[in-house]
Amino acid sequence: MTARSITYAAAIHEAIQTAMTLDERVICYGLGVPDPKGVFGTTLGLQEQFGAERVFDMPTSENAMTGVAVGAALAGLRPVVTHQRVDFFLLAMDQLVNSAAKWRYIFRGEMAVPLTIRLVIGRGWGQGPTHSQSLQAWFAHVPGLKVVMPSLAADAKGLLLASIADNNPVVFLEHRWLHNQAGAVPEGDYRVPLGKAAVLREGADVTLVGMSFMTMEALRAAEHLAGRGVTCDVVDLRTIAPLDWDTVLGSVSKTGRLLALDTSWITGSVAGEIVARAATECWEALKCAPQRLGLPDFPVPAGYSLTRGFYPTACDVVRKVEQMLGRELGAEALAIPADEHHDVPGEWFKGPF
Amino acid sequence: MTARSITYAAAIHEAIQTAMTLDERVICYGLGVPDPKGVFGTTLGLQEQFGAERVFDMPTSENAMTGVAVGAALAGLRPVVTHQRVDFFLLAMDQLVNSAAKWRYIFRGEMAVPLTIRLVIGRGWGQGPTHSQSLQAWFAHVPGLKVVMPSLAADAKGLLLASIADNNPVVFLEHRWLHNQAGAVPEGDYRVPLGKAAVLREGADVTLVGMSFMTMEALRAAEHLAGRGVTCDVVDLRTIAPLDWDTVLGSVSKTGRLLALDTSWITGSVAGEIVARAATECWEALKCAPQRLGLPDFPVPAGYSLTRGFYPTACDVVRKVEQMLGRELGAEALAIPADEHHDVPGEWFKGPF
Amino acid sequence: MTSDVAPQTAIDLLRRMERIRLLEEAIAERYPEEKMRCPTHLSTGQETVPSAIGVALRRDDQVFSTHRSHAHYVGKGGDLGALVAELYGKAGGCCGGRGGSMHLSDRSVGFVASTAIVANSIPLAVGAALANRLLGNGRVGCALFGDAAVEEGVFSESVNFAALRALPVLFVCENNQYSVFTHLRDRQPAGRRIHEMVAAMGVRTVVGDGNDALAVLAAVEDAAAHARNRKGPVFLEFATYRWREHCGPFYDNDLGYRTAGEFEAWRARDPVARLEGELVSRGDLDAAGLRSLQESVRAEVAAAFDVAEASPFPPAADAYRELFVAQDGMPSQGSHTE
Amino acid sequence: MTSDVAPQTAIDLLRRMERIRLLEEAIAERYPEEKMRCPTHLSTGQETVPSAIGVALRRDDQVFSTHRSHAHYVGKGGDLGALVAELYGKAGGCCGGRGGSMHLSDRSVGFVASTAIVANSIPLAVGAALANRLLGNGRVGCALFGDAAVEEGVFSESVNFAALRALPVLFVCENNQYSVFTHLRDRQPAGRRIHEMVAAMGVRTVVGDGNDALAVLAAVEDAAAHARNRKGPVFLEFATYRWREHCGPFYDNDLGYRTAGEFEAWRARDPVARLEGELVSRGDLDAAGLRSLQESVRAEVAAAFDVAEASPFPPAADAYRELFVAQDGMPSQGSHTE
Ligand SMILES: Cc1ncc(C[n+]2csc(CCOP(=O)(O)OP(=O)(O)O)c2C)c(N)n1
Ligand SMILES: Cc1ncc(C[n+]2csc(CCOP(=O)(O)OP(=O)(O)O)c2C)c(N)n1
Ligand SMILES: [Mg+2]
Ligand SMILES: [Mg+2]
Repeated sequence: MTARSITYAAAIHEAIQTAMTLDERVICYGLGVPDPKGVFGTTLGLQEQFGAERVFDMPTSENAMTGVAVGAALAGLRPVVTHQRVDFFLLAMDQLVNSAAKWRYIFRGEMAVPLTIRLVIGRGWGQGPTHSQSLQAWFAHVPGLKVVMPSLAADAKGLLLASIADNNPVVFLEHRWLHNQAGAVPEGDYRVPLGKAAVLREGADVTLVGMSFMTMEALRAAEHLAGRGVTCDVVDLRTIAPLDWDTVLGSVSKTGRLLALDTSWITGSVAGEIVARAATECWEALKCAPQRLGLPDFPVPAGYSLTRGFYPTACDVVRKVEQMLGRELGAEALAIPADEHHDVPGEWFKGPF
Repeated sequence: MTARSITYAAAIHEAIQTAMTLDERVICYGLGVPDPKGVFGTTLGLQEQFGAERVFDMPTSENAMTGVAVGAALAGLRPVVTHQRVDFFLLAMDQLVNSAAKWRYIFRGEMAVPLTIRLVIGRGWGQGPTHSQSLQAWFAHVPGLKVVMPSLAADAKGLLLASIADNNPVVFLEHRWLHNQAGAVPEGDYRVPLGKAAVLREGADVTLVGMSFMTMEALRAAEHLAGRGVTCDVVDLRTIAPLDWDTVLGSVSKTGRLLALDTSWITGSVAGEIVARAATECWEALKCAPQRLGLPDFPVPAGYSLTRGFYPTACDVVRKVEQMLGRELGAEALAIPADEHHDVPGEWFKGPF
Repeated sequence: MTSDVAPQTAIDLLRRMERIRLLEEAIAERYPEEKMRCPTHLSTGQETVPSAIGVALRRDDQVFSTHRSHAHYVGKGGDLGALVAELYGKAGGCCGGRGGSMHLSDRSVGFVASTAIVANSIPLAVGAALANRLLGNGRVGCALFGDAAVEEGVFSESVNFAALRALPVLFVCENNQYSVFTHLRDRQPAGRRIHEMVAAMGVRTVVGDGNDALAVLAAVEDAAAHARNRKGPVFLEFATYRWREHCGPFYDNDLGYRTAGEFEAWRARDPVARLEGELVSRGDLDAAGLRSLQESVRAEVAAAFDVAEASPFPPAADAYRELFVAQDGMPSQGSHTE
Repeated sequence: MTSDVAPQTAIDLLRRMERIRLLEEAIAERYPEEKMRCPTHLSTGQETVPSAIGVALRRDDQVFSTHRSHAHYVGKGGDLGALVAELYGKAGGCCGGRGGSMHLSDRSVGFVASTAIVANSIPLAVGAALANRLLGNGRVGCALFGDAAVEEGVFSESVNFAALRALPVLFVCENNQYSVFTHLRDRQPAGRRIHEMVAAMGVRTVVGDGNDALAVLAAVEDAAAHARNRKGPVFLEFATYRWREHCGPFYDNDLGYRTAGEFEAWRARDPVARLEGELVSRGDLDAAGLRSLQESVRAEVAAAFDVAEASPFPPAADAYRELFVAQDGMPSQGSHTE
């Protein structure tokens, strides 16, 4: 099948469109889904193509509309529900945790909740403390949920199609800074199996474990490190739950060094879970203390100067590797110059969203 | 000050009563607070003593009533809000995370949210999948919240008084199986500082880190192990956030062996955070892979036979220590006999709650 | 209106009510044996609404329920043995022992399930109705709940969405005035009429006497027809009363949260006795017929306990199964993976 | 009623409206400079309600607001320089740059704060009212929000509790028909009247024309007196219209989600121009007086931008402060620790 270069947002759009074409039971709703902006372009034209019974906007009622999705899924549909920020979805935790995650189990496997919930995480444009959280650690702690965090455009498509095809509730997290990143994306009904990490780069010295936008930083760091003679396995988790422990721990066992990267606060992070599991299960293989990077344990400020240095970057990754290997590796070369904007993924990125 | 033996529930009652006597701004509300059962006895008589303006029931509206508490706290009161299960409080995550946890920070420290939220976790009587969750990992991941999990009756009182006195939002988690446990509790305005763990037992071989009901299992295990010549530090966390890393990591550095115990699902647990931090920061001191115990990653079933073995006990603690030390330590002696009920903390514990 | 009901229908209604009454009383009696090791919320006194739902709705209409689920399950025609076995935590339980009293399910009769968080299952019924409309299966969704559930925001949200899209769903409120020990006056403003509040949200509403079984039946039939005919959701509120304690097998009027007088007044209006009397006076049943109906129900109830006692406990390993469905559920079209 | 308003009061009202108008237009103009690197939700066209709130409420009454917060802040008398500096992320911002446009606060004038989650601050206002009653300080809490906020369950929950306890709180809904690009018809059932729905929940309600500033003022004054006199909460709904795009500085009628005709009809009813005209015809102001009022506001707005430009950026290290209060806040009585 051919692959063209399209954006992550377009890849998501293509996944939904493909799913809706393949299966009449797929419906798609959420605030702004049929509006002129179409959730960062990911839902544009879908209502025109599939009709207002299958693609629609919703009242600002996150909790009930999650329950509606669960009920519809139980009754035979395959809803794809979208929220423009994970922060809004805090209102829906009861339906997510007490309903979606538990129904199949409670009712001894006789029912299924084929539901995909798309949530946007990450920075945007000065979004501040309640528009840029990243709650994968919460979701991954709850048995019964699958949690997906694609980094590459191709995976965004393949994992979303696999999520919609999956008969279980899937939380699908899209980083706002990835929507405009382009990459080669296969055409057609392309699916990437849930629960499998990808090794994006192979190396011998350090295992960098990334997810979502942090995989981009890992790749940048690995590229730099290669130039200094340090080679890295870059493991892109892709699915956070169930997590592909074979791949992660296999890589750690090989390199003996782990640095896990997270888009969220460091304490209680998924990166911490990876460090814990590696420490317990790869004890013999580890050559130095396993490490992680994430956000400082503070709400995310909105202001320009306050976010400088708040988010870990490739530069911080290299600094950590320097500590782990006990040698200088030129991390400073990756520092964002003081005269460049650190608060956008590129100069093309404009407000107000 | 004298200390008498009273129950954990009575200790909580005494803490609220003391706080309300000391400070007119303390109010206390929640479902069932003034009813004839008084939230497992913890709020009995308070409405009669302090009046219906300060002590009252509420509509079944968890989210708004959390926001009401935040607003009241901002405007000068010191609310103590009670929910009979943490599971119900899933409805209130927006107000907890987006309001309570962030206000002080966002508004650059000019406001304070002196709010205590009491939540009941743990088993009860066949409570099943949506009445026995234990979400401390969620709360501890969110910057701006303090999270308290007392194990002993004295700490239940001292930490609750300190929580109410604290000018920050505190999530106070009470395990249902602890309410009827008695212990020596000081009279009067007894406060235990937040953020300080207690070393309940000292030893040289292994550090057992417990919280809430798991501290009871740790103590039972440590007692048994002492008889086999293995001595343990039993660290009772008491506060989960901010966590007393000095005490925990100090003990791990001393013993070189860590076993962290959690009341919740193992993946993404606070125990995992402790293992991760110990692996990263006590690397040199560790003598074997750090370990943890928690619940299997499944919703909690209600049925009698299904919960047998679901919750880790002192027996499992000893089994893990056996693995860590590579020798037989008679764990089986602590197994719950097949003819004894495993689903109650004692035969005195009766349904239907 | 009352006299419109055909004798078989009226007897069907009574039989469901007797089942609920006798089953709940048997649970109350045997609960202290400590074999039902889970909470139980009994519906003694509240037999009417669940039974009318069971008679008025089609077998494949989808009912969603709450913590007070036994009656709803039995009313819709759920299997009694599977219910009692569930309370016992047995393998033959309708959830294999995983759910306990608050999580029941019998999809063969359209009792989709009950859940234990107040108001939590209301949007699920709306979601089922959304699916029904899209799938064109002619089914009606139905959410049963108490007077406290309307205080949860998710209730208003659910009603709003159902009204917005005119979905085929019934919202059925059994208003027994109490949430645990707390009277409506401590939870909702004085003068509040729940059905008027809901009418102002934009849905058709009905209010009725929950002790008048035949009237309740007529109201539910009417509402179901309305919803099925694509005319939109209906909210029904019925005044009723829980005789026993909120949770558990006993009477608790001694606790003082409600008066003996109030309790006695409601008990005097016993809906089961009333319908028995009506059917006898209508001539649908004579005294012997009534006795034999009661006897057969009593036998059903006893048999249900036998089933529960005889059923084995599920092995502990059963707790670690069926978290996820293994198979995908979407057709593929030349689908290819990486 | 309109003529009851004293000239100084009417001029005060107009001044606040001019401030909002001119400030928002200046923000729109300068936003493309990319120095305000955060979302902005402008209230051009919606000047009336926030200004009337500012005039009618006392300085220490507590206002809570939303994402569309500039106007609410300015209407209540918030410092303009601190607002613009906040948009710039500067140290002189009212939140020291932490909050951005959606998180404003000026407690010196009773603008407690705005928050960015729809309906999130509504219960906070109710909580403030609860505190006010207990502390006996005579203050009124006030929640400002849009027509989408009433779809959130927390709105109904908040109204229910406020009504139950007759709390001194105003719920003020600026109904501009849209939530982002989505019209009411796609979110709430046909025929819904928000104020009627809320009346049926049990609170006093008022509905009015949000372009008639003097009438809005009278309504808010009346409602505040009602709440302050312990007669319970009041819900006020005003019809209004946002001229510019939901978020950002531009007009967006070209996107087709609303018609040019609708927009033009609302703009023709410009509330600022209308009040200007009324004050001139009442004789409260002559043309020169009006011009000088506008000039002085224009100068205030320019000065606010100067403040913002001149204010330094906070150091990055400021992001890591003030998460927790260090000191305890409860008196102790021979308190002893372990
Ligand atoms: C969200 C939530 N809050 C609180 C509870 C505790 N609770 C269980 S049943 C109940 C009473 C509900 O009253 P109502 O809805 O009137 O039903 P009834 O018990 O009267 O049938 C409460 C508060 C719960 N299960 N879920
Ligand atoms: C809980 C939540 N859901 C969604 C959003 C995204 N959002 C921001 S503003 C807005 C529109 C709100 O409309 P309305 O309340 O009518 O206020 P208006 O913008 O018209 O002033 C939405 C949906 C949000 N901030 N919070
Ligand atoms: Mg009730
Ligand atoms: Mg609006």
